[in-house]
Amino acid sequence: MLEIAPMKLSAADLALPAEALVADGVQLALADDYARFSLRARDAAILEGLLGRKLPAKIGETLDGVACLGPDEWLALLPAGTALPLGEGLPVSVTDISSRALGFVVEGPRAVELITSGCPLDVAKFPIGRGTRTVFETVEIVVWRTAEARFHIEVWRSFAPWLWHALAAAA
Amino acid sequence: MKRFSGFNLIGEAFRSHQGWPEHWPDKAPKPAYDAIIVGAGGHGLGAAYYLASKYGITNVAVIEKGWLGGGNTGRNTTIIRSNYLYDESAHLYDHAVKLWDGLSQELNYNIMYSKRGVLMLAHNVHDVQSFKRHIHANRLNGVDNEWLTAEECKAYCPPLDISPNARHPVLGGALQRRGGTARHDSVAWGYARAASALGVDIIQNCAVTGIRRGADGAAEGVETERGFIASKKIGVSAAGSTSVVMAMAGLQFPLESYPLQALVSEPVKPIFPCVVMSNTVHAYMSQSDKGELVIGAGTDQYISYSQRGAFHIIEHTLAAICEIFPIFTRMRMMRTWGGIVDVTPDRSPILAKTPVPGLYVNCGWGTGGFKATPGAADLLAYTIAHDAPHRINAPYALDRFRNGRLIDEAAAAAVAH
Amino acid sequence: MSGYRLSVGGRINRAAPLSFTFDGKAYQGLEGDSLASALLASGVMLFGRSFKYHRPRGILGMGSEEPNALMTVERGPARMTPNLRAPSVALHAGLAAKSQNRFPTLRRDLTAVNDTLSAFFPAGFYNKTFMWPRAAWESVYEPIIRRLAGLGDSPTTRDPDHYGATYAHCDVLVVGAGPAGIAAAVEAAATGGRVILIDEQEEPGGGALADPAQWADLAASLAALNAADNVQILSRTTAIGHYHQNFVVAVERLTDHLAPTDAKGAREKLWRIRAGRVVLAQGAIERPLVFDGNDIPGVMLASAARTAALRYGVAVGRSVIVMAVHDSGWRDALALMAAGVTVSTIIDLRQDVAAELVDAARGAGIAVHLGCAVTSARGRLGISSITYAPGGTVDERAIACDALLMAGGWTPTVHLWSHAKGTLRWDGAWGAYLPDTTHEVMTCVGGCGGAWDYGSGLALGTLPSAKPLHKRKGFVDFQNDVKARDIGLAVQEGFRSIEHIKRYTTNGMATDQGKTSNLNGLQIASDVLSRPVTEIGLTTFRPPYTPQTFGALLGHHKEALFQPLRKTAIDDWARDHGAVYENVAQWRRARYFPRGAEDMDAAVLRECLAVRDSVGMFDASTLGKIEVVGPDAAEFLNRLYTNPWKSLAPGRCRYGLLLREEGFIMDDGVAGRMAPDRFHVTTTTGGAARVLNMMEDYLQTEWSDLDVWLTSATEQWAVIAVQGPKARDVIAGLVSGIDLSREAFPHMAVREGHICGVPTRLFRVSFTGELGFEVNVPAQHGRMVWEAIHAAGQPYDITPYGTEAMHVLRAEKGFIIIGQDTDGTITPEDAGMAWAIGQKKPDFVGKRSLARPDLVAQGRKQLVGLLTEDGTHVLEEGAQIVADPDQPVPMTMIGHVTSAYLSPALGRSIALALVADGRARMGETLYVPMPGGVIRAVVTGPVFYDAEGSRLDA
Amino acid sequence: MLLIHCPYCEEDRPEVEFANGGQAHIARPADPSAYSDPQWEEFLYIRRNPRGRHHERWRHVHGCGRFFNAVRDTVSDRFETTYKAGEPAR
Ligand SMILES: Cc1cc2nc3c(=O)[nH]c(=O)nc-3n(C[C@H](O)[C@H](O)[C@H](O)COP(=O)(O)OP(=O)(O)OC[C@H]3O[C@@H](n4cnc5c(N)ncnc54)[C@H](O)[C@@H]3O)c2cc1C
Ligand SMILES: NC(=O)c1ccc[n+]([C@@H]2O[C@H](COP(=O)([O-])OP(=O)(O)OC[C@H]3O[C@@H](n4cnc5c(N)ncnc54)[C@H](O)[C@@H]3O)[C@@H](O)[C@H]2O)c1
Ligand SMILES: Cc1cc2nc3c(=O)[nH]c(=O)nc-3n(C[C@H](O)[C@H](O)[C@H](O)COP(=O)(O)O)c2cc1C
Ligand SMILES: [Zn+2]
Repeated sequence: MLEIAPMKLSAADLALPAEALVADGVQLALADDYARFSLRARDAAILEGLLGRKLPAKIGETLDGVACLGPDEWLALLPAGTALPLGEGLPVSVTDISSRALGFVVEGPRAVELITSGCPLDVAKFPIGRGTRTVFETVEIVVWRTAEARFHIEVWRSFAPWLWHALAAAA
Repeated sequence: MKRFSGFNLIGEAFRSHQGWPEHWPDKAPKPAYDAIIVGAGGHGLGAAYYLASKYGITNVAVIEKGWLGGGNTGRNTTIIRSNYLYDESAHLYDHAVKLWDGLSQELNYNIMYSKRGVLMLAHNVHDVQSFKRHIHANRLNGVDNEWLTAEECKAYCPPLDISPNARHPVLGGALQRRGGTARHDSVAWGYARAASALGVDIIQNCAVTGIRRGADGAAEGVETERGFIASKKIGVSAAGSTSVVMAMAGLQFPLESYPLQALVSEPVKPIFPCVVMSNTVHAYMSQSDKGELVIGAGTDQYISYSQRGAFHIIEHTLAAICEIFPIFTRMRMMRTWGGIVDVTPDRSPILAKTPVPGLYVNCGWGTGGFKATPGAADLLAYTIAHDAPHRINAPYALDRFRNGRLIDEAAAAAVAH
Repeated sequence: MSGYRLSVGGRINRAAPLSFTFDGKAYQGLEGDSLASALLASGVMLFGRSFKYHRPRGILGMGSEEPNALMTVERGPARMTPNLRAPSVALHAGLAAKSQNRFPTLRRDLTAVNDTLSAFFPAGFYNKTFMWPRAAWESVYEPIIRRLAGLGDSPTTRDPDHYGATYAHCDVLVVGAGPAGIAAAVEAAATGGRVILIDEQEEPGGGALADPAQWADLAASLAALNAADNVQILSRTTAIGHYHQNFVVAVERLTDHLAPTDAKGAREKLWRIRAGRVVLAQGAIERPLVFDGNDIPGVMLASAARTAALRYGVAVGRSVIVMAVHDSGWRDALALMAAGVTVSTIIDLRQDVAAELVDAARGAGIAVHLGCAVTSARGRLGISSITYAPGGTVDERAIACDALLMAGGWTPTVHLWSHAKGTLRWDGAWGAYLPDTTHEVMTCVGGCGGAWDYGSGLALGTLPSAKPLHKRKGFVDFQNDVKARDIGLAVQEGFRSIEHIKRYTTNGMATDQGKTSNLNGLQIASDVLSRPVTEIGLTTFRPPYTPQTFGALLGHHKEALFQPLRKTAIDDWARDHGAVYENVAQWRRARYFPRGAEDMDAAVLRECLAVRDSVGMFDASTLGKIEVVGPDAAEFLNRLYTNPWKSLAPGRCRYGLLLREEGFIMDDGVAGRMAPDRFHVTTTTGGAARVLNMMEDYLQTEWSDLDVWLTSATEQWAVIAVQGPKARDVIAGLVSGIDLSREAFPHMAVREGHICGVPTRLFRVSFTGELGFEVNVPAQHGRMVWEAIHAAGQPYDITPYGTEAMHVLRAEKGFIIIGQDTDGTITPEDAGMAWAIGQKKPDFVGKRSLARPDLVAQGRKQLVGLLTEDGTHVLEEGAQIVADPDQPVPMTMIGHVTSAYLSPALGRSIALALVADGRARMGETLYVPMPGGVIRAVVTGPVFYDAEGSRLDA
Repeated sequence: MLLIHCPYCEEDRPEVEFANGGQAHIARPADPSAYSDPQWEEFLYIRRNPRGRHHERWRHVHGCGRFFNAVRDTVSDRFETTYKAGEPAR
């Protein structure tokens, strides 16, 4: 019989590290806490009225911490603790999802390369400020270019350890 | 037909094998037949063979648009098993397994049916419950299927990784010892040769382009690339193309055709003794007599008649294979290919009469009809000959989509290969 | 000349010798050598044994077309790779190569009796024999065939290497860095777009590497490309397939060319490239000629000898003959002479060969025989002589030699073109298929596009011979031992399609996938069938272009990264407290928490009793959660679920049942109405994504008029179930802003407030039958709140319990688990849940289907309880139930056990089962035939414990 | 991997961001109970499955989240066009 040694590191062992990962040309770190909201409305004006702020109009654009993900969908990443009116009774949906996701910050000259290792989009061509939902391999993420060499990645909490280690392996 | 035997092979060796005749003569279509089979896959060729050998109808033509055996029969991973859950399925597939046994001798053609065992792996509590349910039902249906512990699975298939820290650890498995493989091409060729010897005309490179119906609506024959061929009995066994052929008779079917890929590795010396399937991890594999690892991949998500699939399907398949067989990461993939599988809403086949009198259909085998080849062929022949289904295929009629009597193995067992 | 190494020339580094071994014997090569060139330089001619007949084989080609020289390369423990092509293996210090498919040694291979007996093993022989006695196929014949087949040995240990992967994007992707590809890349680079240039070889250059006259240009172009910041050159990178819309997959080999000690990082890397335009510059592969003995070591392609001499500085022999049907053979002969390799003779089938070539050859002292063909090559482990004769005659003459070069014309490499469904057209002058039309943005340049003057190539399969085909011994597919006469036999036996011929003979099915054999096979078939090749067609090219390791192809998904394992916010606590886990969908969940030496049964018993007697806590965070918000939220749920929703008051919850449109139960869960326009809907753990997708589907495509939006909240909330008579007492001290009293907060209510200072949605629900709460808190606080509840529960000996106890507790109450007690074929009526259907609703998803004839028929399986006569006996889940235990097999089964446990509350076993007409069988005794005997059980209702529900309302 | 033009995002995106939703333009009846068994069977199960031009649904599930329709050739797998849900068949 063939003896097959157990894996050194298994899926169950994957965890988020306490410290940022510094590799050649790129750094990976957990982002600060945010208040996250999913904002939905057919008519952006109603939401804008409710929230008292402008929303980015086009899918993929971002404005003051809010990304337009779909024709009726925005993701708001606001300072931790921010509360928003729920707009009860209005044809809108404002839902607090602060705890649903974690943020990663990928920074450095190799940031694009690192993200492109598993994200099928042409990330190099993202203008600064572009944010979109996509995937890293099979895991759904939101990629948001916050500076020439810095990206913010949103990933659902339970997928975060896998994503971290996948990025770390590619770094 | 010159008999195949070791003795004749040796005899022929001394005259450079000059004496072997054609397996099947290439026939021009006659104007009319007693029965026509559309599609020269294993199922269609087998149906012609059984019509002639069992049901006394020898004036039969098999009409094939390309080369015989070039459909899914020639592109599948050849897994044979019958440990299905529902009575209807167990009876159907076990009918086939019984016919596989002895088929080489019956056809005088070694189709290399190899009962090396099919091991299905359980990776979680739900799998265990579901497999136990299968095992108990199979036992009471007279179908062999037994539970193995993880260690027993490993002993049966040494390359298996049963480390508890795997992402999907192996908790045990269901083994059907009579399950195994057969050589895909040989099955088609063996049936073609035997049918041909009984007088069946095999007409290749002749696509059926229309189905002619009489004033009473009944089938009268087929239009083909080589003209009209009359027959009052037409059996359609066109697998992935069934919807297209049925549309020729004005029928729409509960079918969708998807690309399904498979691949082989480079050949290596024997390392993998059986067939292993894992529905949870989505991997299945065996090793052919030539030495390649034969690996089944998944379907693409969209319908297609292109016989090609996407690379990410291959990526996921190999990841799954290497999750349960980590020793194979250094093995190399030699060839990939695709087939077109016709899938019904309940993932069980349709083997029945159709609303058009004289038109019969055998389709919907999806990702798992090779194992059924002799059984499906026999039952299609029976249904054509008697103008009525056999007891075993009676549940596989079209009316189940109307009345709701689905035979949904997938609902109980996740996937059905 | 030392050995066969030429004294000058080549791109090897003569100052850097490298030691390596082949079959245990030590050799020396030079930096820049391939394994093949280094062995050739040492005078090695015998490289391997063929697949079927174990014939001795040498090198045929010096590129990835090589079919013969397959080796196993060992790079230290657990790093063994079989079937590598020696010409494609870069030499490094310490390399250890081994020949394959021979026993016991390469020179003296006993299995070579197959060759002597080859007359008995023609194509398809196995179909004709091994059928008697019947049992012998599996016990005798097949094992023997299997042992003889296969090439190298599979690895047997876990691979210590890792593999990388990436996506890439470019405007122009050039595949092949020969002169044509480099020129295309230079041109593309000038437009400023992103360019990727890939080549499978150790260095870019392609054919130019064997042509020193081009080296200066090559170096200049490469320098320019390297300097351009919009160009990326990937060497050692093979484009393996062209998929839809210019998606080209390639594999880069990163470390195998280095000595193991120098190898750092990933071994190989997968490139998934999306290109705006694809330029294929794959070149062309030279074609062998088919004549008796064409497989003897020392018979090789002319281009291989040229590469050996001019790129590697190695003579393939000391007395070389060229058999040409194409001008390139002459040019190669002249180049070899110039490089110091003695070419004694050129034989060309053609009568008219350009005078300048003939004159040049004669001038160089080469004997020339025009209008002649080689009729045989002789020698055992290496060629020693040939015979030739005027085309098709018996007038044979012999010449001694130690190498014979075949210049059979060229086959354009149209693999990737064909992967992308590009069409081909037969070009008579080339004697080959050339690219024709494509619907991709893709072009073919250079050799693979038919760009050069190959017009003098003769299209032919075998050299003319006086012998009839069935007596000839020339090979077509070298690796799979397919001879020309096998193709003849196939046709004779009625296999007329080229696809049949391929499968019957296995021509083109070896690891080289017919790179040198497809076209010859086609020509032979065309001759035998007396039909033009154009009518015969071509077999299908399929990815990969050359074999590639699974490790590279599986991308990021190896070992720990195979698939994400989802863990809840409380998972760490469970791990620290000894939880035993089970996997459920993508999650892992604590199954039970053993104390000391407890086994599962003991732990579950204790956990269950704790819930019934005092209080337990359970991590229910994996439950799917969907926030359904908008003015039409209630209307939406009303259309979707079987239950009525509009009447549900804010602050109340309801159990919901969701059907597939076919009427079968798909999912269930409790939904709470948080506000008139806001619902917190829960789903099963495994159903979360499925349900949300289904909801989106109906919302977007059927009821797009509704103002309602869906947000997945599964991961927003950690959920802690606190269950048991003391549940309220435990949380009372932690909760603020919610009146927990029985009156103010009844069963099936939901409240918002705070717990431990963080916001909570507190549900008063119970899946155990006891007084219970489900505490939802933002996931980031889950662990803190869990610990606080655990601490607050200490006075009551609060007991964490796992999924197993949860299952037992709910089964005692007759609550179903979707997927365990139902299986995708069960209606609400079957499950005894007709009460969950809003009878007054005109419609909901699945309602119409419930009226289909078979869904209202008699005899459907219904969920019931089963009590074994022997209360200590726990039925096996999945066991089948019969009414008459004495029937013969196949028995009529009337149902099966879906859930079975030892009930701590009842002190006996209980079971749930789906039984035909079960509700009409109350009190009936049924039978469960098990291998060890038949078990008797009585049909009961499915609720075993507290049927009145009094404990809920405590 | 197909490259699919999302009519909402107005750009080409890789197939792995999408989920196929089967044949397009099969409307769920306003009142299913008025459907006969054969009509209901047709709605549930009968599909065109054509060789050639095919109308199908896709959802940009890992993008903008929207369902939309496409016309694709099932032999070449090439998209002819994609358009927003609710627009008439092209
Ligand atoms: C990759 C892959 C792996 C598989 N693995 C397994 C497995 O492990 N085990 C298993 O049991 N099953 C497996 N299957 C399924 C199995 O291959 C099929 O169910 C089975 O081979 C179907 O046989 P058939 O004779 O019905 O169809 P086919 O062999 O496809 O024959 C149908 C024939 O009809 C012809 N035809 C179509 N239209 C026309 C027309 N208009 N006129 C004339 N002729 C026409 C076609 O050219 C074709 O030759 C797999 C399938 C694939 C693609
Ligand atoms: N005119 C003649 O008679 C004649 C004859 C033989 C050779 N040549 C020479 O052939 C060359 C022609 O140039 P060319 O650029 O068309 O061809 P080429 O053979 O020089 O280059 C093709 C390159 O593509 C690479 N390649 C092929 N498939 C690949 C894949 N799937 N992935 C990665 N790389 C792959 C090959 O390794 C090779 O390096 C010239 O050097 C010419 O002198 C000419
Ligand atoms: C069980 C099985 C084993 C196969 N083994 C090989 C093989 O050893 N070599 C090879 O080139 N192809 C092999 N093939 C694949 C065929 O070459 C071919 O790809 C397949 O029949 C589909 O046909 P197509 O690629 O011409 O469309 C195998 C196919 C099957 C079904
Ligand atoms: Zn989109």
